Amino acid sequence: MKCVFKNKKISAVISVVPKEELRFDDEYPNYKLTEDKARRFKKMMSLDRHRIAPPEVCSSDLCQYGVEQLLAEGTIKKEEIGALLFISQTPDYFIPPTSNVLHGKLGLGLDVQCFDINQGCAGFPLGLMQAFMLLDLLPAGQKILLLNGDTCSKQLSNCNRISYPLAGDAGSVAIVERCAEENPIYMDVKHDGSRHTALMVPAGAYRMPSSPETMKLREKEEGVVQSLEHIHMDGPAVFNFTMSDIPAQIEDVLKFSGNTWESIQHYLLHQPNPFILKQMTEKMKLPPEKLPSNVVSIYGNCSSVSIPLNIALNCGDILLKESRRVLLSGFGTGLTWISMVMDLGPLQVCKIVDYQAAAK
Amino acid sequence: MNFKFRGKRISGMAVVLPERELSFLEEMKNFNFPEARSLKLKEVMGYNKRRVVEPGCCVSDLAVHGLQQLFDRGLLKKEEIDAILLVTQTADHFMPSTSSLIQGRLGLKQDMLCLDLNLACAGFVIGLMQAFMLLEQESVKKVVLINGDVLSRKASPKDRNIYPLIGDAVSITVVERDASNATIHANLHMDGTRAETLIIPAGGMRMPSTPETAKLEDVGDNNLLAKDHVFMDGSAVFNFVQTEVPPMIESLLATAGTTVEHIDYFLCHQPNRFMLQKLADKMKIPYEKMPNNVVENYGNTGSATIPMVIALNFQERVQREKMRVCMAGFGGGLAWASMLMELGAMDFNTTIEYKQKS
Amino acid sequence: MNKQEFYQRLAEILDTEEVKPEDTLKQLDGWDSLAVLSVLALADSKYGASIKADEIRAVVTAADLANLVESKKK
Amino acid sequence: MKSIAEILKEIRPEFDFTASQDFISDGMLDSFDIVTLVSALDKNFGVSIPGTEILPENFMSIPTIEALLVKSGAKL
Repeated sequence: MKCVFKNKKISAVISVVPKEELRFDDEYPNYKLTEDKARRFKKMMSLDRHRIAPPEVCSSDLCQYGVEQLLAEGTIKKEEIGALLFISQTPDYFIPPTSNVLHGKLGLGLDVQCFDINQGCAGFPLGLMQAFMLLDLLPAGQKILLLNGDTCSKQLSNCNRISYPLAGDAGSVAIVERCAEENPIYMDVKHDGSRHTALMVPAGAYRMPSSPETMKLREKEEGVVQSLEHIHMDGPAVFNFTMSDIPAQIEDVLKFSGNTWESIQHYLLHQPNPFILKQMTEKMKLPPEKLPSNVVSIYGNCSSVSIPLNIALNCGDILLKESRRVLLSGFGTGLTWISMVMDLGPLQVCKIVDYQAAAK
Repeated sequence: MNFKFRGKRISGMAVVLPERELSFLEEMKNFNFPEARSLKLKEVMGYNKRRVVEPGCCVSDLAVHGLQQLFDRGLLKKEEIDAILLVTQTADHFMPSTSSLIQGRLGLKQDMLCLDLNLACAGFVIGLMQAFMLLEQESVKKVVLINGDVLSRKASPKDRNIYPLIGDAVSITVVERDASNATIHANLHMDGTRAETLIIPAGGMRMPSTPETAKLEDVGDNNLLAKDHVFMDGSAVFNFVQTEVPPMIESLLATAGTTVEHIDYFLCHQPNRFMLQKLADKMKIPYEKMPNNVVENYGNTGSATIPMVIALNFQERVQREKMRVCMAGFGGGLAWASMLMELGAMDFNTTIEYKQKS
Repeated sequence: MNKQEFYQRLAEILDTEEVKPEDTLKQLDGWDSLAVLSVLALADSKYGASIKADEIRAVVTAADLANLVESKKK
Repeated sequence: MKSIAEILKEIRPEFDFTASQDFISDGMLDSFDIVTLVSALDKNFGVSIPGTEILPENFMSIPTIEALLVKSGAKL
């Protein structure tokens, strides 16, 4: 589904990561890997370190911290907030929506709209789409807080030698607002639920409620330990999806937006792992410096927060000063894939901060 | 916050009901509740019959069945659907989104939007607003809004405050552009400081489900609930509705420059008969203009109640002619929203039964 | 397709000296889901072959795999 | 027209409402009973007790119920 939005912009992006950094070199004994295999895996995935939230910290806490930072720094005032969007697959509760809980904790006004949207790795572009649409309904001057957050580590066993070292927890807050410049933004959204088994959490909600049985850990293959409440990934299916559907969509959006492969300055993609990103870069014949693939090695695969992290990590300094033509692409569970072309920046804030638990 | 929309219409509606019906009076016997008191509650609150799913049945099952029926009967075409909006608090999975599952099971096109929104009893009005927003996009011509929950599955059978009241259902609403440029007015409010008024404490990331969260605890009045069950502070909800809803509707009417007399019907969320009659009294709306009979037939079915009021009371009429209605949803979040629009003449309005294959 | 070269590349992925056509993949120490991913990437980038998840799961020997890649080669 | 005491007796015949100063904390009226009571009072006294007044503290004793009825326009 193609969309065009005008007179909208992102004015700030802040990402929040748990403070504690785990290093693969320290962790690999947990996975019962031989040194040889660990070395091979580390090389293949460029593994180094990642951030995992403590058990009591939820994705909403990371997002809340981000909003509080933006409020404290004066980037946005409470009374300017017209809506709060929370995009996640790791909500605090089934009921109530986490956006409402955050609305209460942040002390926002009764006119502020809250939305909880269930989306994974495509959640940043999807959240932007929702924000752009909502902006047309809001009075002039009102801005939208787009919160993306996931703590996928809570849906993985820390003995899963393949998924756990690649996982990361993070939250982000983007401020989305209207602007005088036309600044057209082009977007394409696609879904294919017939391939949903490629990436899913089988149990824990209503299809298969949590029970002692669904919590039981099983070994899928050597060193890949998981329960039915954990994220299940069909690696080959995800690989094929990523290598075929995403490049095709990117090419399509380039055409739709009147751009060429060359006219885009940065390809800021979701960051599942460096291995597949390098394959995609090759496939699309892009120079590696135009398509960063370094987020996972530093923060892990942070679901929908990987694009905000990518933006800050690789273009933060530039985007604080000037505008860049970028392509954003998020893809994953659903299956869902969303790509968009926009001129991003100059941003008021573009950074990654460590989460500090509030004093009790 | 006030909103205005133009050139949008509801072109069709379907309500999907699970076949299984339970009787309030029978159920209250299991609570050792005196029959005389049950009979009074039946009279005052309207508690009588409700529909619930069989174990294991999900929102997607009801939705897929309903949509398939609409395809089979030629009321809706697969390839026309540009977006599926699913408003639910009882999703199939944490991942993927249930709207994607529905798309996949029905073999809908890839080139569309699937969106899961977690909203409670204000979810029909907010879902319509979302559909209207999407229809502003040139590529979107037809949006299918699905509202529904299978919340009976999270009600403690030992909690007489909730268990005998909850119904399960799904509604399907087709929303599209309309040549008439009539204005639709809406307003919406949220108060997250009262988010815990309606809550399932465990099962999300804040308190993951464990054998411990499945244990029943006494919460007073001999009601036993586990942390995995839905808890409702009934008095707080009642007071919230009585305090916030009348001013919201009055403000909506004022914004639209109209009055109670000029509205054909007030179609409200259906928690129980008593609450709705108190609202009607407060706003001086005659009871016959504010139907309250969904609970006695189906139970409180969350965000699907407004489509159910329409199907139950105006199924024929809404296909034949236009009605000027004020809709109002209110509940968990807390969230309360209202909308003033013309309903009808719809291309279809139908009620579908869902028989679960065992 | 040069099969010998393919087996050599497969050996590199599996971190072993040599892979023989008759070798059963599941019995090779390095044959895990990461190796499968590497093979898919190899097939895609070096041979232009797009292999489906089900197809690679059905493969038994190294020779089967080589044949599969060859049959999917553009 | 029935008295408040008579209506209370009809709702929970097992209790002696004259012996209690606080029907709520003495466990004589739960939330279900309060709605049943309001409905009966409305009919009996020809008023509609406003929804916003349906708070436990207004149903603690016969005097508080009387006060509520007067506030709602009833002539006692």
